[in-house]
Amino acid sequence: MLLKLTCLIPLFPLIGSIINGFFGLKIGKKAVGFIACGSMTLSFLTSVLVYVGYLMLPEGQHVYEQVVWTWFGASDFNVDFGFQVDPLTLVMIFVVTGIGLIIHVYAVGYMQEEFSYYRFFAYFNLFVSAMLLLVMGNNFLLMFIGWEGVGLCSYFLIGYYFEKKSACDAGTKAFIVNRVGDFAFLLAVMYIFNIFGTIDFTEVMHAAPEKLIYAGEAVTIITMLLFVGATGKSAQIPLYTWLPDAMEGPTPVSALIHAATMVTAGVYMLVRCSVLFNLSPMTMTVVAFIGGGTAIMAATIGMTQFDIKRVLAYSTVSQIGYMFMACGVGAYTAAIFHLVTHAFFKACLFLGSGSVIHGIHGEQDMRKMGGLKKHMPITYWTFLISALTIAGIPPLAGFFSKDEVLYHSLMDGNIIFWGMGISAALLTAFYMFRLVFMTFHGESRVDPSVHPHESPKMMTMPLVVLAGLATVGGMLGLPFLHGWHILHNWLEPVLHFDLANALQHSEHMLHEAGRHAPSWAHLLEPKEHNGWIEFALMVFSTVVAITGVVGAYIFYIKRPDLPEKFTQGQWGLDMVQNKYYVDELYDDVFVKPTVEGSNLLWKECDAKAIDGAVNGAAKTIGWFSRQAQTLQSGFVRNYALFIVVGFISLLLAMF
Amino acid sequence: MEPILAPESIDLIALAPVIVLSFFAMMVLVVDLFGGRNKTLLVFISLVGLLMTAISAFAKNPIPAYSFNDSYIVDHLSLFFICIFTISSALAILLSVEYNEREGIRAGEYYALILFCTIGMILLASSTDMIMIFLGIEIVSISLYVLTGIRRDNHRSNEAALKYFLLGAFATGFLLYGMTMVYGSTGSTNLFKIAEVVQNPSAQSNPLLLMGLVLLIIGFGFKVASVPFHMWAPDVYQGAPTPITAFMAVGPKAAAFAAFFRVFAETFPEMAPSWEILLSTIAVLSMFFGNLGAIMQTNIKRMLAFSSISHAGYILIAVIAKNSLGGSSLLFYMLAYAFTIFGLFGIIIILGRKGEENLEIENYSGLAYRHPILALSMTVFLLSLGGLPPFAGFIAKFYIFSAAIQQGLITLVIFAVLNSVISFYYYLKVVVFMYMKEPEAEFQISLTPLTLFVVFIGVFVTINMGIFPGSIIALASH
Amino acid sequence: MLENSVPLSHYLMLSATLFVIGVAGVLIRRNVIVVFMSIEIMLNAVNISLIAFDNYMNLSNGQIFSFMVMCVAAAEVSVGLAIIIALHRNKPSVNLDDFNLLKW
Amino acid sequence: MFLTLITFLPLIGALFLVFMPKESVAAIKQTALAVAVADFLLSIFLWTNFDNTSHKMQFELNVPWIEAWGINFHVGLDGISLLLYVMTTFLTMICVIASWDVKIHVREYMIAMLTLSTGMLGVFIALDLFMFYVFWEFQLIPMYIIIGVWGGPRRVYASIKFFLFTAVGSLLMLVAILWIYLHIQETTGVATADILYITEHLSAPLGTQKWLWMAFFLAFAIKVPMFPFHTWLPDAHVEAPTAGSVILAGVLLKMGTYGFLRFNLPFFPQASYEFVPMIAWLSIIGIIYGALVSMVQVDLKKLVAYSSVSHLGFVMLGIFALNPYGIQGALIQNINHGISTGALFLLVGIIYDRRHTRLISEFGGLAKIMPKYAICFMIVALSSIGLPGMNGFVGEFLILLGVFQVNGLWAACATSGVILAACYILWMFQRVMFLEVKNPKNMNLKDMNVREMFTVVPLIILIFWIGLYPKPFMDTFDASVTHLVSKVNPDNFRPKQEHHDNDHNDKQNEKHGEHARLITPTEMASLNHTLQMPALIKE
Repeated sequence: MLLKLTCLIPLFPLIGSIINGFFGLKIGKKAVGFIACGSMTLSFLTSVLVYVGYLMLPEGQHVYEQVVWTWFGASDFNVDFGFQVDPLTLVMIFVVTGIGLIIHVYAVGYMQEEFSYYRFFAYFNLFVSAMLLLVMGNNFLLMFIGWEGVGLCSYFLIGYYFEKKSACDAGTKAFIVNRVGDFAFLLAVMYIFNIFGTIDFTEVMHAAPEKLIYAGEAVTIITMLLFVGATGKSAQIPLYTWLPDAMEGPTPVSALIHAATMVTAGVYMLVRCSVLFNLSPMTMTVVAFIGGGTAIMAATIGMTQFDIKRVLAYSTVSQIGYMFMACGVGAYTAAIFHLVTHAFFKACLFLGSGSVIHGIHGEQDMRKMGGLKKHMPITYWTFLISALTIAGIPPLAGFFSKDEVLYHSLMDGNIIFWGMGISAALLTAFYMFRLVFMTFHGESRVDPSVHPHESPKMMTMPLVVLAGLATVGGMLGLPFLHGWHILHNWLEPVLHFDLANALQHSEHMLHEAGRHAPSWAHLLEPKEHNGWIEFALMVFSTVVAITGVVGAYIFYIKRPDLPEKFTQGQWGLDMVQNKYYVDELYDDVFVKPTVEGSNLLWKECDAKAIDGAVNGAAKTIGWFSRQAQTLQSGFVRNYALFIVVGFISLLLAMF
Repeated sequence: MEPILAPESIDLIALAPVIVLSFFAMMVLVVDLFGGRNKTLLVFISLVGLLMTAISAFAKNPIPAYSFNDSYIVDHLSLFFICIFTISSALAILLSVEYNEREGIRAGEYYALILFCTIGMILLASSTDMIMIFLGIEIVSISLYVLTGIRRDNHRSNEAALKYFLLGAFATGFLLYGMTMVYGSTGSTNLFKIAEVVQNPSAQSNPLLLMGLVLLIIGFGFKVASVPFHMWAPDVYQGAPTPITAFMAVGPKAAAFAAFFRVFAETFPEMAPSWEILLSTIAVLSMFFGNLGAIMQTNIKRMLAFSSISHAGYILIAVIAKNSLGGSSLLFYMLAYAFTIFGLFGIIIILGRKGEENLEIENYSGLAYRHPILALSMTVFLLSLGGLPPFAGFIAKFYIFSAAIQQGLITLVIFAVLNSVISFYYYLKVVVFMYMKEPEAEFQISLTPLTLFVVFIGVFVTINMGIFPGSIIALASH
Repeated sequence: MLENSVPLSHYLMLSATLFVIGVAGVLIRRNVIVVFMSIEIMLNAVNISLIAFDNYMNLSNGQIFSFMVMCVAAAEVSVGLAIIIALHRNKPSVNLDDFNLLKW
Repeated sequence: MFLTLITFLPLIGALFLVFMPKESVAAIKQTALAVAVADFLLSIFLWTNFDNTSHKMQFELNVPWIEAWGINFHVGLDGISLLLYVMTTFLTMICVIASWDVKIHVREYMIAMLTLSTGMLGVFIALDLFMFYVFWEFQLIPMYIIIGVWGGPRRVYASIKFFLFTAVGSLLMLVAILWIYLHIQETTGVATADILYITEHLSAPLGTQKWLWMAFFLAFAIKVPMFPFHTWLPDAHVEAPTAGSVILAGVLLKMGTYGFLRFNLPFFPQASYEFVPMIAWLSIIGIIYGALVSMVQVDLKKLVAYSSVSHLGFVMLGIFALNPYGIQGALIQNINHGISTGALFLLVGIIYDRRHTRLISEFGGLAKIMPKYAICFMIVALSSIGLPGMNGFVGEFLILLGVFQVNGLWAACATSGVILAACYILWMFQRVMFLEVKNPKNMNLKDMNVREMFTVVPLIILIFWIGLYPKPFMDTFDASVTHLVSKVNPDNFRPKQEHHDNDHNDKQNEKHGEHARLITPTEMASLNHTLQMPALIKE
């Protein structure tokens, strides 16, 4: 019966948001903070209760669905406003409410000085609510409410400082780029309904092997569209450009939305639809490639940035690339595993950077930092732990999750994917420690008028908690204890997929249609889990990570002149530093032509051609009218002439 | 030679309206001799005369009844038209009383002439013989020549009269010549006999007859002011005294259409293939020229003249449709048109004052906020003329169009509706000035009761015929 | 009866010629009175053909018709001259082209 | 009788106003408001008494009107018209409130507004073609006056354009109506213009159907307005007073879509089917074109006006999907557009009242000065771009879903309008609401007052209500749409073709499921080859 509480989980933050939004200005900052954090706490506690309730479900039942009301429908199409609780959802709920709660607490401290404090928390709570809808919805459209809802909150929060043009632009850009993804997502949903006659997750996933042909056109298009949707939300190539700009928002926003939760929604969606993706090898390949490519590309850009938050942003893009690569090779557990650990350490990193920025009064440029270690020890140590985690140093959480991704990319994918992954890992270790060294070590380059100081408890406590989680998070999936991989076992009911059965159905369907099925026998060959290879890879990636760290140490501590030397006169650097000119490219290819074309359309087509035709018709009539008028000369003999002319013409017409 | 007129064929009861009205018209003339400057009595006599005429029209029962060797008919069409004529004459007289006083028209024969004109119209609508038609037309025309020029000291009035007179006589020549040819080719002036003759296919292709038809078209076309015989209309409408303009736009026009209908739709329906295309062209040209001409006008009377040309085009459709629906739609249209036009001209008269008739459309600026009711009435009339529901003009157009579509004349109807759109433009232009412009100069108007009464009747009937047209339709489609 | 001495077509031709002359007069001449006379010529042309038809087809209506036409013509003359006189008082001219106040 | 009373109540109110003294402005306004509110409440009563389960006409009244022609005063409501009817009374009420500050000719204004209301209501209830046409044209006049008298600087041009544009279409429709009337008389021997009777008995060869269809199409397409008949709309919207714009967007445009549902589809099902591609492409062009053009507008009202072109494109597309999803979506989107765009016009009107300009460049940073206003504007703007959870999404999604069943490409093209909608709305929002307050004239703007809240808040409530729980609305037209679709279903006209369904056991699901198609083997092979990858399933 505890599961009946499910619908309360997203409701609490929503209520918090409404209260803060409407009455925030009247009730004062303290109350606002209390309501925001309180609603998050309630939500988290409810999640725990729901978890307990879920554990008490009878054997064999993996999904609990709660339909609150029928949202809308027409004919045989019906969408429920319903929630589902299954292992995957539970993982996501805990990530969202847990990390959400921590970051809320942090934000209470961080945003203390802001005038529209209440506005921030209204949006923030609303975001959590939307994110919960996203992960809890039992059908594609409910997920889409959340999907757009988080995008909307992201828009508000990026543009929180709405008097800054760059912030507004960034917000708008984020929303519109996301909309491109949403466009594809919507089409996918329609296609799914077209095929399945339902958009309920459970039903679709259950029916998929029977209704879709392996590698068929439909499944490929659906999954491709879904994936495009995911690239929008999760900032993958080609739709990643909004995320770095999104750093205009307050830092807690970056931590919660643009690192821990919202941007991973794409990964969640892919895993949720794993059955569909499994049926389309082509999409899988594309997903893996895009993921791997994004991981490398973002990492390279990350190496050249100087804005502390932007580095982290590119790092996020890169890490999500990992997750997609994992999905692309079918290692969904690894993807979720990395998602969870990434949420821990990246949130910690962002909050740490926020603490730094807070400590030196809003400066974000790393070139104006340095030597902050002694001023803000807690921040430093937590930041360091997280950096080590992301770099993949054992036995921290990031090591295990990243390693699992790499292992699967080699074993289930091929060497190219693994190569991408491992080189990205090298770059990650390097740029993370470039960040750490430039910020906390070396000489202080801070503006002398600024006195760096450690942040208040309210902000450091969340850092500690997150660093702790980043440290022990790896327990979720220890590699050697095969069969004891907690996350794997936990997610098994969601990810279960019977390929043989699906192939059999496909063959049957193809025969029905009079087509010959290609040979799929090789797909069914069983694969062994090779512990030794895994171990070897682990060692190798550890070495790579350490190499990266050491490299950063040499470049930024030992020989600070080296980066200058290496990059002197390199055309490549310029390109990377300018993010491969992708923004400019999009601007030239999409934005400007659209705006200019629209102007043209308006001024030339609408005003001149269409309206011109309308007014032209009126003018023509006017012209004729004047002609008709001049005929009326006032001379009687003229009039008589008309009668005669009329007579003659009538005669001619008659005979 | 056969006897021209058999005494037993003279049915004076059938002729009662003409006789009654002639009596009253002459009485007006006589009384005027002794009446001095006060014309009230004349007006009273005229109105009574018209009322008596209308009543006496129904004296003949059963209908149709014939008289004078089948050259005079009392049938549904003529009865309905007599009603239209008496109504329009009565309204014209009502409009004239205060107008004449204001403008200093003191001629007592004014009312007598209107009555005589009415006699001509009755004859025209009731005649089934070409001689009679000719006489009817001339009675109407000559009265109107005089009425147009009755303001002897007014240059425009004179000029209008001259133009009307010269062109009218000129067109009469054509009409007569046409009648002669028809007579020569069929051997009769009686429409029934002509109709019998033209049943014969060989007679139908007689070039003399065809030529005669063309000439008839010119003659009638002139009277109803259709293109290209319309040129007189704007000048004459503008120059004539306003009540006479209204009268001309309704009564004589209706009468001419009645004759037009009798001759073409009832006498020569078999020859439709040869005249249909001609009349259709004339109809379309009338609509276009009328509407195009009206767009640029700044003088409201002139604009309405052009508008009446375009209306002639619409009404011609009813003639071309030449079915019973066409006949009844013609009746309905003319009735609706009569009330609308008289109401409209009533307002125009009210808005004028001595020496300054305020006929420019600009003068109506801001009327809606000085005299909202007048402006609203004016809007009603204009929209009715444009054919917008729920006013009489819409039902009338609907009626005519349905007659045409029943006859398969869809192209013609499409031309007509497109022209309606053009016509909306200039009707709305007046509305624009009344409602959407600020008044330019203050002008005092006198709300004279009789004219207001006419306006009121006009509004009432225009709306009533638009919303509850049932009874009138039932009458018209008997 | 002058039967067969002059064929009908001759009368008709004469009538047509007169009619055209009348029409041409209206179109060409500027003097109001002359124009008016031209119109009378047209009416008389009509009369000629009416009588001719009657004569050749042994009918009577046309003759009556032509009487009517004459009557009407006479009436028209009286009205027309009255109008011209009234006009002449306002503007001493008989040139038709001078009466051009109402136009467009 | 009740329905007739509600329909004519505003007109009676207007007549009453005629006799009130011009000077007692307050009393005039209060009377007008009382009438509008009463009318709205009465129409709500209609809704509550409406039987959702039937597609038949309800609250019918059928009395002879012009007996000689067999024309009756026949009124009634079914699911398709009910909501539009209620929305009309609702928006009239809102507009009367929104017009409280009208300065000149208040009495005339209220008279025009109430008369307009009757005209619009009449259009939705008319069940006789003749009557329909009468109301259809009749409502032009008060609207024309409202634009022309209380409008902006180019009001005369705009009002005449509005009038003539509409007249062109509707007069051609009149010709078609006449043709049908006479044809019915000829074929069945009954002189009638009764819509229900015609729906059942009209049978014309396809060629004729097409001509008639085109005539009706032109009238309604201009009204909707569909590309390329839309150019009257921006002018009319820009010049009209606020309430005029609201009514124009909220009700008048809906008369066009309503016409398609009431006439084009049931009268000429086959012709409709034949014209689906044309309509679809025109709608799609309209969606994209409207969005693109509105993106670069400098005038707020013009922006909203062009966005209407885009939104109505969706509605048209939904109608001509000819399936229940599309049509239901179109119907609810009709309502949504009325609410959202109506609210947008109200909001634009609010700043116009304060600043007397609508140029986007004149504003900026209003969010700081007018927070309440900014929130309302944001909600309405988001509803306009179809954010899920708000009303716009429900309609748009159903429409797209319906279209997708017909043609995936159309759906894809139309869906791209969703992206563009975000572009123009957000860009506009940013320029008006965000950034710094640069223009000193904006410094001291007052936030929305209580009266203005009264006009906007009900609409916002509806935005969320329909967005989250549209069932009460959608239930009203469910039965009617099902009935309509059974008549226009393309399967009635399409040559029967073999269906290769995957699921033969389950007949109910027959229309769903993939038709067997594969990625071409060569494609697959080359892909696998380049990646040297045995395709992959693990876990």
